[in-house]
Amino acid sequence: MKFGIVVNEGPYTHQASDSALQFARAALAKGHEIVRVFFYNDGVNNGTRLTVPPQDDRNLQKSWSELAAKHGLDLVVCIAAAQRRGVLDAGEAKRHGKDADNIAPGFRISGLGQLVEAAILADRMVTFGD
Amino acid sequence: MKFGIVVNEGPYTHQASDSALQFARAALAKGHEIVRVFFYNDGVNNGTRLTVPPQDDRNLQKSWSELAAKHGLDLVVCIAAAQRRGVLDAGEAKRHGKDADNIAPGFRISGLGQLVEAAILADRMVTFGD
Amino acid sequence: MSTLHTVNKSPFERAALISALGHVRPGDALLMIEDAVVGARKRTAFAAVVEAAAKICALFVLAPDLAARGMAEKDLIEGIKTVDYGGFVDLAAKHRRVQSWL
Amino acid sequence: MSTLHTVNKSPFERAALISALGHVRPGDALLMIEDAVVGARKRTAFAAVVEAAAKICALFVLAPDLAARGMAEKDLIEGIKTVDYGGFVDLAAKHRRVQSWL
Amino acid sequence: MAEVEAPKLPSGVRKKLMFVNRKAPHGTIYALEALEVVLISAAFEQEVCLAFLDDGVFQLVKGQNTQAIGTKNFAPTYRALGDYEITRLYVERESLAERGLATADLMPIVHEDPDDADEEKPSIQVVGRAEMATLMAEQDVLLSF
Amino acid sequence: MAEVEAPKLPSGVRKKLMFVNRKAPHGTIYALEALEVVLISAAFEQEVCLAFLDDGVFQLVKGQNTQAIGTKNFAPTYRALGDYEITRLYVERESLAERGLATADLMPIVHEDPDDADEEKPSIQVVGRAEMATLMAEQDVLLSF
Repeated sequence: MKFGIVVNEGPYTHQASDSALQFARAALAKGHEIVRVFFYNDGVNNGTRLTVPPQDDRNLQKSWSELAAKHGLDLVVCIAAAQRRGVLDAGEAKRHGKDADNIAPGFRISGLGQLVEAAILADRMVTFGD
Repeated sequence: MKFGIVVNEGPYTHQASDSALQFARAALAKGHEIVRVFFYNDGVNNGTRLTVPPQDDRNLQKSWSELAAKHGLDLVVCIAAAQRRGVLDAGEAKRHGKDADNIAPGFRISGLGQLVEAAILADRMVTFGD
Repeated sequence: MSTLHTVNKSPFERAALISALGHVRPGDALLMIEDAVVGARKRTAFAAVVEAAAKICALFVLAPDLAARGMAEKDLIEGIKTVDYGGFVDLAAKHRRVQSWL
Repeated sequence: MSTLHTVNKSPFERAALISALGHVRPGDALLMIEDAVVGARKRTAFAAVVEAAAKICALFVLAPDLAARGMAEKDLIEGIKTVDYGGFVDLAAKHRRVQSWL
Repeated sequence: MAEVEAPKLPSGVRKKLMFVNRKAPHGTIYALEALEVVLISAAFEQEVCLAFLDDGVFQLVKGQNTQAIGTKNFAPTYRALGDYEITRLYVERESLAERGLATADLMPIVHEDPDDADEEKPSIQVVGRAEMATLMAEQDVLLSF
Repeated sequence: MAEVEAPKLPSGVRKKLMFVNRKAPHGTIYALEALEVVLISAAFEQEVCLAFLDDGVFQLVKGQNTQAIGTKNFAPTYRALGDYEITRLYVERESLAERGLATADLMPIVHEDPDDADEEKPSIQVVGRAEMATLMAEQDVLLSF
């Protein structure tokens, strides 16, 4: 079965990203396909490579990046939500005259149409948020 | 009178940062002193200079930076909360082997002791959050 | 040695306003800001609780947040006063401490 | 064509669980995750509402979240079943759609 | 409000999508962001409708003016939904009543009905809780905000 | 848990600080972060106490095990508060009752009383709602989480 996942909150403050990650792992372990993970609202904050969580805590950005690499997941960060919150790739940084970018490996920035498309392509959409 | 302000949420998702900013402006307009604005939890996300809000919307990071410059405000970003969420200054980025930093002008990164100190120095503490 | 209580969430969605009203004391003030301003409406499921609290302490709503939700003074439970951000600052200064019911 | 409802907030803090229970239909399932697992406790102020809903649709709690809150099966309202993350996936696959009561 | 991208989907796929709005506007961004997706979804030629229940009903209250809080007022956009052929806005009666609201407190939102000589029809339909549950159970996808 | 910084304050300032805990643990980070500030505050030699009301009472429930959700289990830290001379944890009786909890469901938290030959005393005091309101009204600063 094809799953689409929406993550509406950033890492650590809410459990949403943790729950979404566990759900994604369990779905893949059962042989399901994940057509896309769409990071929306504060969810875009999962996609910055500048995070330095404490040594004794989990690293959510790294966990998402690793899961994406292992299973070829499509991790999409909403472009408008990301711009508002300061999550940029090199192209976006250049376009907006910013001196740095921070997108994490395995994440890509794209439009809201990707969310609607996922809702159409997936058999089930599951949303994690506040 | 001396006010201390705590901001627990990032920009745009919750109104907390907007409300805190309006409160700070009103307090300064009435001749009060603001001993410190402490950005805690997701509040640290107010302090990244990489944000690019839409042209027809407000720019919260810039508003805080400008208010700080005009009134000599002390904008402190909690170091542990900032590390978890990927808000770093040049020194922090270097220390943790990151290839970029993103702290905004007028914000400084420091420890939680600054929050306790503000609570002791201020006549009133006001917290804005979710 | 009174307290200013602030609440920023709708009572229909969160328990904060009702909890705050359960902890106010005579002489205190309670200010509804952000989404909490809808708790000041007349004829809601919580109006009776808010009206009862208005007899114990002073209730305020933040006018800018009221306007954003399409509300006006005529929509408010009797006795609730409006303040602007300056009035919020005055309330915080007047009372000994602020409790933010987040 | 049934629905899996998920709720992630405590009913003592947010209205989501009660609202979800007001919209379930026979054949649906409702899964409490994250902070919502406390809504599955026996003898709470909401236990009667949850018990009544258990007669309409199947109620589940996520076991990992239950353990995190120091709860065990003995604490649960009768009839509520526990699932792990794999069981969550199975529930989502089994029902035609998922409604997340955020 | 947002740019529309060209859909890249197998042709003929037509799903029933419902956007479920349960949060008050302005205190959080969810109402605004839901509206952004709704507008984008119009380009995908699906069967789109919106549900407003719980605090979501406050999104449709008339006379919203955000000038003094300094945020964007997106309320007028609901009135433009008809231009995007989004014509079904279901509002839960019990949610209105609990909040002291009547239909007259909501913005008038209309659309032109192409099946009836483009006559203006109301887009808001007030439905009871049980009917709302039935409507939700008829959808292929529920997107929650 | 966190580094302690040397306070830079005028000597002799001694305020009554109460940390007000109203949120359930694990679903959000606020309980953990409140605890971090509490530990730091110990270095400032103020009169610190903690209040647990509403869903905050769940923070003290015994037997919490976060292994399967993959997050940090900070619950044991409450039991170490006595070592930081934080000895007053007020828990609201009505909040417990509404949640089906009894005192026996909470972690045993104790401290050594220096005024009584270092005898172990319980740190948790269950108080009624009116008494909680009175305690709050006695503080110089309330920090809300």
